[in-house]
Amino acid sequence: MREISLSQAVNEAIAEEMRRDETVFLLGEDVAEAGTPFKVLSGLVEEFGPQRILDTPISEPGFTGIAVGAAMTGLRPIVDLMFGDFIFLVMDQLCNQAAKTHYMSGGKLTVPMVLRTNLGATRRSAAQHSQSLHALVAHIPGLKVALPSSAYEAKGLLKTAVRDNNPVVIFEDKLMYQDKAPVPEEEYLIPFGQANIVREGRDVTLIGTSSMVQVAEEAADILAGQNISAEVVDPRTIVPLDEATILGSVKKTSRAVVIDEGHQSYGVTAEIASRIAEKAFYHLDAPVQRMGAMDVPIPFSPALEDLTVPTPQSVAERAGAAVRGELFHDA
Amino acid sequence: MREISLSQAVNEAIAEEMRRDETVFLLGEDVAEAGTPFKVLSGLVEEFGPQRILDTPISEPGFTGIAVGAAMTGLRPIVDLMFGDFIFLVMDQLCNQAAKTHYMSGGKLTVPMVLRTNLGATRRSAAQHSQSLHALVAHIPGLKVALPSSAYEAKGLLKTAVRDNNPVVIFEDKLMYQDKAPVPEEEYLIPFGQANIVREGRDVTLIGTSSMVQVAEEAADILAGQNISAEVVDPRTIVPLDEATILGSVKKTSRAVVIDEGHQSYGVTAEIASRIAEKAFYHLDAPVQRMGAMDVPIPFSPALEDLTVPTPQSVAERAGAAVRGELFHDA
Amino acid sequence: MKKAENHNAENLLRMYRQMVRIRTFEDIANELYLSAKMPGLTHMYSGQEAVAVGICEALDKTDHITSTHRGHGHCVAKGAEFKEMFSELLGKEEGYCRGKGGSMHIADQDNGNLGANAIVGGSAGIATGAALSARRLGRDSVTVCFFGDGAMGQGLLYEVMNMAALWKLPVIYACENNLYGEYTHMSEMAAGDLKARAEAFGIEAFEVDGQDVLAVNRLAQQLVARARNHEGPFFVTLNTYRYHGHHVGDINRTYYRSKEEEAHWKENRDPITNFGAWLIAEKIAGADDLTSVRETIRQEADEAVEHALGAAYPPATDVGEHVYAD
Amino acid sequence: MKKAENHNAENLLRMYRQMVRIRTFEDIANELYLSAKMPGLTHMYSGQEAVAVGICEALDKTDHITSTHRGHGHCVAKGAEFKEMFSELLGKEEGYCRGKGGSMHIADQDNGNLGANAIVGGSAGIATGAALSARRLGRDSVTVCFFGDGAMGQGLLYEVMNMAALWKLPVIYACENNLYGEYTHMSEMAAGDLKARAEAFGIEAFEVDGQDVLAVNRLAQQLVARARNHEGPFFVTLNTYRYHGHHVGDINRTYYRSKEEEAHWKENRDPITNFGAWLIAEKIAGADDLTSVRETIRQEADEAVEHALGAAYPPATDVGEHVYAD
Ligand SMILES: Cc1ncc(C[n+]2csc(CCOP(=O)(O)OP(=O)(O)O)c2C)c(N)n1
Ligand SMILES: Cc1ncc(C[n+]2csc(CCOP(=O)(O)OP(=O)(O)O)c2C)c(N)n1
Ligand SMILES: [Mg+2]
Ligand SMILES: [Mg+2]
Repeated sequence: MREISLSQAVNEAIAEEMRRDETVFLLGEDVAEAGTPFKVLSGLVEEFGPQRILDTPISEPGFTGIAVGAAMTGLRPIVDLMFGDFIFLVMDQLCNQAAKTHYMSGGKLTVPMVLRTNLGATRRSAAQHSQSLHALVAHIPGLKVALPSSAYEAKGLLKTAVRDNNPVVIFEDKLMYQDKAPVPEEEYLIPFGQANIVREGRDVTLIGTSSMVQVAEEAADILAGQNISAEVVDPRTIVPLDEATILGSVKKTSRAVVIDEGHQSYGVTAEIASRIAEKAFYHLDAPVQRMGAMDVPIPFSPALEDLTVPTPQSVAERAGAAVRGELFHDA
Repeated sequence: MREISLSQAVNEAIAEEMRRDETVFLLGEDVAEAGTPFKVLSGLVEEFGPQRILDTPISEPGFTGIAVGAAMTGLRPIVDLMFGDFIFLVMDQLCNQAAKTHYMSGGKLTVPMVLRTNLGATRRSAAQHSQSLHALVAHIPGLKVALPSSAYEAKGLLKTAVRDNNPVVIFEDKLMYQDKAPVPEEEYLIPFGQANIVREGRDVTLIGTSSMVQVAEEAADILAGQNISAEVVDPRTIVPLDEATILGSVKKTSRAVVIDEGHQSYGVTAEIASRIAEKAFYHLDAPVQRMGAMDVPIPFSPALEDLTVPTPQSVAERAGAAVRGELFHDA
Repeated sequence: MKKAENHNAENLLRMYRQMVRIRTFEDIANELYLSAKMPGLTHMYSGQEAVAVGICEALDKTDHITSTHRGHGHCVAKGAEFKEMFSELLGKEEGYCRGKGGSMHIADQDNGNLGANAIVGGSAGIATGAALSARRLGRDSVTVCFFGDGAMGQGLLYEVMNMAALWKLPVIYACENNLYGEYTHMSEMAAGDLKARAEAFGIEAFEVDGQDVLAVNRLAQQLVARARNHEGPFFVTLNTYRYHGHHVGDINRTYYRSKEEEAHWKENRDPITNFGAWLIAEKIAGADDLTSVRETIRQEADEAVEHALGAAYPPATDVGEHVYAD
Repeated sequence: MKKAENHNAENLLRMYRQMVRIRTFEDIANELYLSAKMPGLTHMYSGQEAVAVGICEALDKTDHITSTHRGHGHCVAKGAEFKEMFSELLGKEEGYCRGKGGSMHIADQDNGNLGANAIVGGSAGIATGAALSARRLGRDSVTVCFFGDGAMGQGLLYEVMNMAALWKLPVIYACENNLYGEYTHMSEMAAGDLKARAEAFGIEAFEVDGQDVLAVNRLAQQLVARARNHEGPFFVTLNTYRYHGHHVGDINRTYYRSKEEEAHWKENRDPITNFGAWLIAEKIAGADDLTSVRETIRQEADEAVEHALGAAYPPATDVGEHVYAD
């Protein structure tokens, strides 16, 4: 199969959906001629014109609000939010307006919009351009949240997002834009709420999201060298969350490590770990391990930044300890 | 001891801190003559004047940003955010600016500010005036988060918040403003990161935050009638979180229910439950139970709204089931 | 008062009727609150009727509006029915939003009302987005964004006005300046000049007496026609006054505005009284006709509220419905 | 070019030196990037030096500034040293922020620089708050808020300008209009008139040639004095140009601006060349003096960057420090 980059995959997904449906359009900063600073959208304005690939002023709350209104009245906007860190600016429009409109109107109004943004540290971009803030929107009912972990996933999940009749927030890993993966030429969609068992294993389940799926896979390689067989599960969407697949895996392996690049406290690992601990309680041979980013603003210095996120080594170590029964806590 | 309302307790805390320290001031909408829609601040402008009890336009991002700058340059602002739901509007100033400034500057700049706001449903205020959004800010390193559960707690925690050299977000339960509790005349502070064992018990630990402490206490009464002895723990601050007291209690009782008025998914109950499940793993006789608000926008209709939050009955039921060993899950 | 060229007895009387319908709705809503029959609080539109009616009478059903926390007037003026409105205010299943929205989120999509909003200024983006849809989908519809003087404090408004101006969108920003945001006079909240703020973004701006339904409607007709003709966006300040407190529970108001001021507006500037007098003077209607209009409406409203009071709450299963659309 | 009354050889030469220091710093930062010695990206201030220097030379050390993602120029102009600045850009412990902030968050509190900001427009509130502190604490200091034309898109700015105007705060909003926000011309991003936007909030607004350090400094001196005298706030548009790409990696720029345009600004409008020529023409300095200023500064800068390259990274324990202040 041909291999394309995550960036190309996103580009193809948008182009295909825009060809299929006249009402789909995209708006954001420097999305047209510039094709975004990450060059993800290059070429789209040439095909679809500046009315459908719409450059905006630097007004995140404003253009997100405009997308909400457009979505309520017949269009299907894709909002391009240049950095995930800017989601703080659009929280009111996203969480008070977009997320609640369908419910508040008793099902009369719908807001079929996608907010595309990114996550991921270690790009030396410092505290306001490196955050992984998906836990925040996952907490708000009415929003769906997708976390693609490869070019293949990015294309399939984004196409599904565009067709969903709800506001969907999709976080791409900005460090993976150039990473290639096999992506079929034929059209495909990836349904929401269906986790992917990336790799089967017996001894421990590594649940990784987005950027951390790769980390989990590399950790599984390390573990394999220690005769430990790790299963890797990618939830793909954290809202809706495919609890059944996760629990099924953990009930089989009896051990779990949850890995996510958002801050650990009050983050995604807490939700997944606590569901496992509750609903696979009688199957667990070791406490569920949570590995998120450190609870610190992301430092600029490379010497510090690299310490803040889980690595294949640190994941393999923690998973190995779980399997070897070394995770005792104080009495 | 005299009894005063939570509203009066907050008012006293602010007045005392403003008398003690000239640099403390308060700003927000309708805080001066009107004393806020909840009348929490009545009388303060008369004592401290309109320069220190500062009415603002309806510009939440703007006046929060102004508070950040004032805090960086010698003042100690208390921001009054009329409804907790409006926190979405100030997330950038709070989370990208206030929370990160001390770290990003390598410790040179500090932001000693307090953002006072509220939480709590069942006031028939519908989806944009009923949210309990404390989990969102708890996820952001650099912020501290306090959740007073009574007039006594509100006064002591707010006074501590004003003296803290970091941005602190304090959520008052808007349904408790008129609730009275014994509050000493003498000055007192409640340190952050020290949970309160509200009631001792043997069989199950009920960890409740804010509004849910009362619910937990009433549940404990119900349970007492069934000969079940429940311990009630109030964490008081969720950042910093007093893990030791919580774990100590659960290790004693072997069972825990975590109750919080924020949405359940990706919320506060997940963090506390997963820490217990991990760090008291070998002591648990039943899976830790999480009880948050339903994952739905808060509906207006009283017939629906009351269904969305935990009640003494539902908590007692769940805790009872845990004690009686009825919490089995599917194999 | 001065009528427009296309004003005839029929549409003049319809404006009168619509203003009376709003006032009547609010009077009853206030009674519901005072008799503890309504859950929560609500914000009365009484006094501002000429704004909503003057503008909405210039719109087609397919045109959109966005509304505010003080939204009953806009909702009635855009064509809503009493029964569904009262049911919504009471949290009943028959309400426009199945009781899930309540007063602050009432929406009536069939008549083009995209909803009230409990975030001050929160609908500015939505209105502008609706105008973008019209432009992109080749519809000739126009969107009116209603908001109060207090909403001029929200930065979002300036962001979207800038985009509306850049993209020449068919949206009219209608600022109802009723002098107060909650308990504070607008002079303490707004520096400079409201109209100039829009003009600085290249938006043509107007000011009109919001108590004169004919003046409002004349201007609205012009601007709607021009917006349909791709000459928008526009901004209008409508000077008006709210009779009640900020919400139904705001009873003692003397610390922020005088009884004399209130009396002046009610006695001299009432949009319904003055328009009624004009209709009579111009011999478009007799005093009896107008009395009968008012009585008929009151009767309709009484029947509607009676029905709503007796109507069913949504079933418990509804609580988990409509979080997500299919 | 025209000097102010209080301009003398000393302060004129200091302005020249400060502009050269900025240019030299940026040249080296660019070289560090191109030779892959710098982590991440950075935004060059080259071309805009007269703005930062003209304004900061009118300020005292105790006055505050807030800065932007394109912040090296403001930082140097407000008094920072090369060694600590290069160390910060390289993520070293000796940096102004112990390497934790980097280029986009460099702050120098001792000289009154409250920090660069990676959120466009994100420091508008901070600057206004610093001005509020000055007023409340009875200090006579002034705050200058630097931001770009692109930041005029952020609603926050209008919210805080309104409050600054209502409360008469000693803050100067300095809009550096370099014609572009990233890869888009400001005419596509801003409707209406920038200056009028401030005026609509009751703020006195000015426009000045941002390539003429004397003109900038003359105006800044006036406004700073007036702001100290409680006559603020003020707004200034400074017309200027950035020579490099949006950031160091933005090499191919012809799709958004022409080589001719770039050449025009560099050849005819360079603030350092033109001011140097004026100093010579006015016999305030000889050509040799200026050459020697430039060489000395380059040498200082080379030494500083050498030091910074060899300096230590913060220890691993630092990662968990400074999340909270004691
Ligand atoms: C973002 C936000 N801030 C504050 C409030 C609380 N609030 C509700 S109405 C109101 C006053 C609004 O004034 P205005 O826009 O003039 O409308 P009016 O009430 O006069 O119709 C305020 C402050 C809110 N609902 N939303
Ligand atoms: C809120 C926000 N939106 C977008 C960006 C990405 N961004 C960084 S600089 C920039 C352009 C800023 O233009 P301008 O304010 O004119 O400053 P200049 O770069 O010209 O100095 C953009 C869009 C950002 N950092 N913050
Ligand atoms: Mg008003
Ligand atoms: Mg610019």
